[in-house]
Amino acid sequence: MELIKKRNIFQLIFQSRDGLRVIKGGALFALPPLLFIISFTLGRYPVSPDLLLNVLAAKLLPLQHTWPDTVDTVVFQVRLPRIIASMLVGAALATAGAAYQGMFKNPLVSPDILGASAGAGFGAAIAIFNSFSIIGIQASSFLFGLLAVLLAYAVSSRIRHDPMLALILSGILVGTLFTSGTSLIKYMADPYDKLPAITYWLMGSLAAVAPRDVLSVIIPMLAGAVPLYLLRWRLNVLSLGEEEARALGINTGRLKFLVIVCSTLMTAAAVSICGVIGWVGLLVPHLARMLVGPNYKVLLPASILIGSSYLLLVDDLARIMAVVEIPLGILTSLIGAPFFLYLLQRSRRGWL
Amino acid sequence: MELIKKRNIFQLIFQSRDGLRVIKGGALFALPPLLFIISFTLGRYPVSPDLLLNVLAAKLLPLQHTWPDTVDTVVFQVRLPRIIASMLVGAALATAGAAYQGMFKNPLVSPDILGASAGAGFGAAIAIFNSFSIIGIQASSFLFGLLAVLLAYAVSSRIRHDPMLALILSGILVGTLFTSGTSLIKYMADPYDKLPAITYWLMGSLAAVAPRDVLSVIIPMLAGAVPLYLLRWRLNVLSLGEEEARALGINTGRLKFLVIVCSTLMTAAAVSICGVIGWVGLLVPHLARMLVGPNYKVLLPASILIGSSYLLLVDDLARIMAVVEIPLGILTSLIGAPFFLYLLQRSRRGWL
Amino acid sequence: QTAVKTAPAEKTVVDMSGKTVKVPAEVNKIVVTCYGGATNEIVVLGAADKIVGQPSQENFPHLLKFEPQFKNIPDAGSFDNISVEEIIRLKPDVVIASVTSPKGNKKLEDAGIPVVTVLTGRATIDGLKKEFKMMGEVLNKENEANTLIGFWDSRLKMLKDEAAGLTADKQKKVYYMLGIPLRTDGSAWGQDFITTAGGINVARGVDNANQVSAEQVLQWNPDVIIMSSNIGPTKNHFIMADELKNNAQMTNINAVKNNQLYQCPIGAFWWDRPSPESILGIMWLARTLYPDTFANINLARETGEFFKTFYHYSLTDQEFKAFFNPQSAGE
Amino acid sequence: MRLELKNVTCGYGSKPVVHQVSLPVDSGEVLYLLGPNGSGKTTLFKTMLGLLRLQGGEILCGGENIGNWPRSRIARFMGYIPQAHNPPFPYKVLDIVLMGRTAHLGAFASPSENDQKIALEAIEALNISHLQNKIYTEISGGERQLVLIARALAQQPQVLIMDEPTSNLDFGNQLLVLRHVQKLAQMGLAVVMSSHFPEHALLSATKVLLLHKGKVFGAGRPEEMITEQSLKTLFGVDVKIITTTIRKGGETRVIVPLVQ
Amino acid sequence: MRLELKNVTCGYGSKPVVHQVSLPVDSGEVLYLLGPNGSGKTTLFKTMLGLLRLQGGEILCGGENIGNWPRSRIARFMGYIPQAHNPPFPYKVLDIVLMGRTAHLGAFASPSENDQKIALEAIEALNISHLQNKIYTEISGGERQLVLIARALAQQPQVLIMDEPTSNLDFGNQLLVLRHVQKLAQMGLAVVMSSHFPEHALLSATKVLLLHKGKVFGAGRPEEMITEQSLKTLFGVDVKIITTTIRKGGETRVIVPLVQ
Ligand SMILES: Nc1ncnc2c1ncn2[C@@H]1O[C@H](COP(=O)(O)OP(=O)(O)OP(=O)(O)O)[C@@H](O)[C@H]1O
Ligand SMILES: Nc1ncnc2c1ncn2[C@@H]1O[C@H](COP(=O)(O)OP(=O)(O)OP(=O)(O)O)[C@@H](O)[C@H]1O
Ligand SMILES: [Mg+2]
Ligand SMILES: [Mg+2]
Repeated sequence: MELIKKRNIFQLIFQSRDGLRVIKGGALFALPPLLFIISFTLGRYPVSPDLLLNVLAAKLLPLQHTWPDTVDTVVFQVRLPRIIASMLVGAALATAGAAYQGMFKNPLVSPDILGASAGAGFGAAIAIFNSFSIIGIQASSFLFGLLAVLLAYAVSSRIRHDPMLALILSGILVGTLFTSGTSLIKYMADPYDKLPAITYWLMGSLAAVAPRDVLSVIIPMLAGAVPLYLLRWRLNVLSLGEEEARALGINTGRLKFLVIVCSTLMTAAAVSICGVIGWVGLLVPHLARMLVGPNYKVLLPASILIGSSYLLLVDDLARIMAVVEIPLGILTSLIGAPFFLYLLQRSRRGWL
Repeated sequence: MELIKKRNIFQLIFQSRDGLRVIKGGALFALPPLLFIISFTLGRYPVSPDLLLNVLAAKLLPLQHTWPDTVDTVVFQVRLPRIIASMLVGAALATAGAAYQGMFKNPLVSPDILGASAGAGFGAAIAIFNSFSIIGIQASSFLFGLLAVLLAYAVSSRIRHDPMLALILSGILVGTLFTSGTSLIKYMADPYDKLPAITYWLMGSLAAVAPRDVLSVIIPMLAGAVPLYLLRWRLNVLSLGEEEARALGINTGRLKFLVIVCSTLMTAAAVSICGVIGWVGLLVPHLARMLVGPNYKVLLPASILIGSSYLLLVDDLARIMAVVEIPLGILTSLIGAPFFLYLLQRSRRGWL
Repeated sequence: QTAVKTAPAEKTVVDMSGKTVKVPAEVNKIVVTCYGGATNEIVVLGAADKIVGQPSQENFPHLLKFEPQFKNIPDAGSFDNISVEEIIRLKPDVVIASVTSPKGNKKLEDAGIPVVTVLTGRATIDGLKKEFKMMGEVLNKENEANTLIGFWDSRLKMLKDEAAGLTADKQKKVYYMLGIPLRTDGSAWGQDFITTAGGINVARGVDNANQVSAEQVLQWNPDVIIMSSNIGPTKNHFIMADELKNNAQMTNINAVKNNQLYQCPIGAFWWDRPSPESILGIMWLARTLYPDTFANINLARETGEFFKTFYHYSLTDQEFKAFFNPQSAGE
Repeated sequence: MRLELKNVTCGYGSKPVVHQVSLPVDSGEVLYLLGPNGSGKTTLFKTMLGLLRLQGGEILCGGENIGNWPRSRIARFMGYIPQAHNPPFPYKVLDIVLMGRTAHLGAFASPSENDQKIALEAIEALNISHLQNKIYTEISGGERQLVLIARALAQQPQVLIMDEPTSNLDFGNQLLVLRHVQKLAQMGLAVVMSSHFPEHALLSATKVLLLHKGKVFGAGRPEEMITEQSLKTLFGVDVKIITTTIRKGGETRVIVPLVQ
Repeated sequence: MRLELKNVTCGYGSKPVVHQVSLPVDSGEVLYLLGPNGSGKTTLFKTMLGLLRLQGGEILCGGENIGNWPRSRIARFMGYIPQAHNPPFPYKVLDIVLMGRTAHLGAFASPSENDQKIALEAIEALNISHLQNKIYTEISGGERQLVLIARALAQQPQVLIMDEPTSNLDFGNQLLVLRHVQKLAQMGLAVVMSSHFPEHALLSATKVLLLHKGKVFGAGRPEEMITEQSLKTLFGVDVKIITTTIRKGGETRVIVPLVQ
């Protein structure tokens, strides 16, 4: 069963006429593991490749421990969680974005559209304002992210006319409410004290990710990603529009609800460990669509592969560029936007 | 000529079958002047209505000056510019929003879509960062607002496929770039002084508007509003879509450029004196469309009337609610969003 | 214009933004629209009773103890977020505002109210001393200002003399933690604060309060970590030493290994930020870094003297001890 | 298998557009819905498919009320070819046709080789194999219509509901589709379709339902229903219906409008 | 007034779809473009209107190359009824028709009383006065088509370009539109339209151009062009063309497809 599906992915990816696509397909699968390994050698604290090999090998073999303990800390406590977190977050946001773009039949939609990030940001701000611990901030952020989307969903369900537009409008509305709430908290926060904390948190950064953080988000992320991955064929059908999808035998109400819950789980989890990182959820699905076409059977895996590689790459840059860590949210935009522009202008079929 | 058009507006407004609409139409025209007068009596510094009358009359008649000079200051230096500014900004954002929604055939578009606010915000941030004077901040904000939109326009014109989507995408891209720029500046700014200044500025407030500010924006605002008002019939046609509008005899390239330039002039001018005030440009055209229908001949005047009243009302609230003013950007959202939700649920035809 | 008015005598001062301001010769009502120790300056110069409006001082319970009336003073906003009408209503003779809020200041000037700017967070030690002098002129408290500057100068000289014995190899690397473990400060004040106390700020290349990576901190490997108590991740929940010791990413840093982790104290103001009191903060840091070199500094005595002289308040031992337990400040 | 509408009333919001329509269709039948613009054909179709809420009456399938059927069961039972269609993402034509298989798949499954085979057969049946790998958004209006028909075939339903399936088709493709409709009926499907061509009904309908302003104006065999009189009433047009012999001895009735 | 295409080649991007088409139409003529799905009719129309770039050849109006004409001049000269139409904001039907007047207005003007009168006349001419105050997005597909035709009439052009104007119309409305087309031609307009009904061309065309895979397959009088032979080649259908007398002594040719 799983095997057949996998073959189909390969088949679809490689089916295209031009040999270029075969290379692209191969590159897609090779990219994440490659970057994963390279990323271990990058950082402010110098760890040479052969030292790295030794350190890694020492975890398995009884090697002599000739390097300072700090190297171990750097590799396993600082770099490993950070690399895993950035790949997880990138894949999660890309998957959520791809799913939403199909569901809303709109290539301009990002996973934030229903207010997940706005809610999560508000949750974090309120936690910071009320002096919660770091774990408290994460939990509050996650819960408010979910809450915002559920609120948007509940509100939209009271509007009869054109359910998709209703959902987007409700999402924007609820998002604005939570963003204003965040502003209000910022405003009430002592400018000497909470304001910078809240502002910086919202910019998004993986600098402080600890192994514990990775563990705490891996469950909601999988809980979101696995169903979406399994439902990927239905996403195709849903993207034809509400009425047509129903005529083709899909319970659109339930499917939409599932897509929303899954995407929100992933988005809120992502925001809860590293703040608001925009742009990935919008950019990566486009990129994937340019490479493999709009069919979700291949689009979703491609989004996951590209998303994880992209965010890892950007975070690597953030780590090595300067003493001061530039927030990831800023970097993703500053790198992503021009890159996207370039792609737009080059591609034959525009953003499709 | 002007007379005929005015008659047509009235005609169209009052043409509708139900008498309720006649009342609505009358109320629309009466609202702004009424609010204008009431707003003078509101504020922390007590000025009773009859004292206010005296103060105003003294400007024209040689009355005896029995009140302290401070009252003059409050009425003419503090309240008058603020009232005018809020009406101007409200009308400008509503007009720009209505025009964009037609041009992009999309009721979810706001005047920020092409990056005007993001650019203006960046301009202000960079000016604050570099300790410019207030006039410098305003000029920088205005110029960067224009620059952002022109950049988006230039970029989009290099993309062949589907010009409208290209424009929106370019706008979002450029907007993201400038927003990230602002974040970067925020990040580099000293959290003890520049950061609060930039953050508060971006929240939007009319608290610091001076008579000079009003004069400095009235020209770009009129330069934007008058052509749009005159072009309002063509906006109808443009909203049918690029191809159809061209078939009906419209040079869509030129018209679109005009609409963009005019809307940007107004948006950038608005942002330059009072920071980013979201939501008005999205909400008010909807409200107007619910009241008078989608025909721009009446929609545009209605948007102007409702926009100016709405922002004035919200600003009045900001002034009287608390000693320390809640930023207008926050208030417009906190009031606008639930109000809009209520309207959405009530209206028979959804947001149309 | 029949109302009889006695033209008030005026004087001019040059404020901290270099602007010449006309203020009444006799200043009786003051509105403060900034933090940054401006209120404390007015208090130590003996003009606390003239403040009629200022931002909430609830973060400084020690200050409220001897100036309890501050709890009831109206808040007319701070920095750019001010209520002009409220300030007009309070009829101040002068507004003390920050150099960083030109927009709000301008609005007040337009309403005809004299605005005198102070450096707030942009201060350096030299700037701060100038500011004391300027404030003395505005408030007609030149003597008090000179006393304060004298206190500063004598203590600065003492620090400098004692630090002469510190050779480069004995100097300690200090990491100044702002709110969260990875944010630090290499800006003007952060730099002055640490170097005057004889330390080396590892983040001297880092301009303002900015975030760095865990690896960077590992590479710097500071000898001492000081943790700010004014910019917590949360209110009254500042970074605790335990938190760092339990953080696997931090365990190999010298400061953590040797338990050299210190929270900055809060007196009537934060001791790690510029204010009349920050000289005490600098002495605290010097003593903390080099207990031997600065063994002569008796912080309790210095603090007692400062509070006696400038706040006219006799500090009990218990109150003094509370300064070093910032968490208790909220209670 | 029989699809039966009993006193169906339906419309938008709470306003009824179609009143009290009853109609039974059995396997092997081709039912034509004829009626002027705005008479409620599309509305009725959408209601049959459960896309619009029923305002009155009931819809039965094999005697069973389908009101509570899950969507996938309805889709396995009824296929739909919509009148208007907004091009979505730039899917390949083959993918669009494959989507017709959705109702036959498990919730988490993607189409199998077998589904692909069925889709390819449907494409071949409509002579559009050359379009198979083209992008759906870049083919002509008529070509899209053929693709949608292929999709409905791939859906393998028992009832096929077609809203003006020939309206954008060229002369040749119109007849192709009509032939298909007949073939499907012979294979045991029930076909319900609307059309603006009474002549087509004469060619391929087994039953005709005339709709006028949302009410049933008549129902029965095509020859009985499509008369000079009824066309005059329904469409306000004077026509002459003539019978002509065609090669191979067959007879056909043609409708000749009397213009000027 | 004569509209003339000379060796026009056009398509999407740089790929030509229609090759070397030449065609003159004069006032009073009704030119039918007949051709299978995907043969390039819509493409050619869009190019004539300047909505697609000309890849070769030229388009002349009264001998003048319209390549550099401003859009409003083109619109006063040519009216267009598109094949596909996305409903925009919920305008009233009257407003939609009024938009046809745009090309006659100054850049800053709105429609005058007179424009309104013209629009109302166009609406009346198509018997859709009852729709006048309805919301355009809430009327049936066929009703929309009629509204678009009324809009093109209100535009008062000299050449009317109609892309399958009858494809969603009911039997009665089809004939109504055809009658209109003839009336307009008599009033001096040149009409260029595409259709999937050769019979309609026999009814109302003065000229027919057959298009096959983007190339001209033939052009001339309808009786000459629409033959059993040409229909077989273009559409792959066997037909019999018979002549029948209709009341009032007139004669009509009908096309009878030979099925089964
Ligand atoms: N979304 C809608 N909301 C309200 N009324 C509608 C809507 N769509 C159609 N109507 C109205 O319902 C009636 C029937 O429309 P319907 O689309 O069912 O007609 P139809 O028979 O399919 O016409 P056509 O042959 O033109 O497609 C029409 O009078 C139309 O104005
Ligand atoms: N946007 C497009 N981009 C690329 N090719 C296109 C596009 N639209 C249509 N085509 C191709 O151009 C050819 C002609 O299409 P066109 O729409 O002109 O046909 P048509 O004669 O109008 O057909 P129909 O009768 O079905 O409307 C077709 O082969 C089609 O696949
Ligand atoms: Mg229909
Ligand atoms: Mg066509």
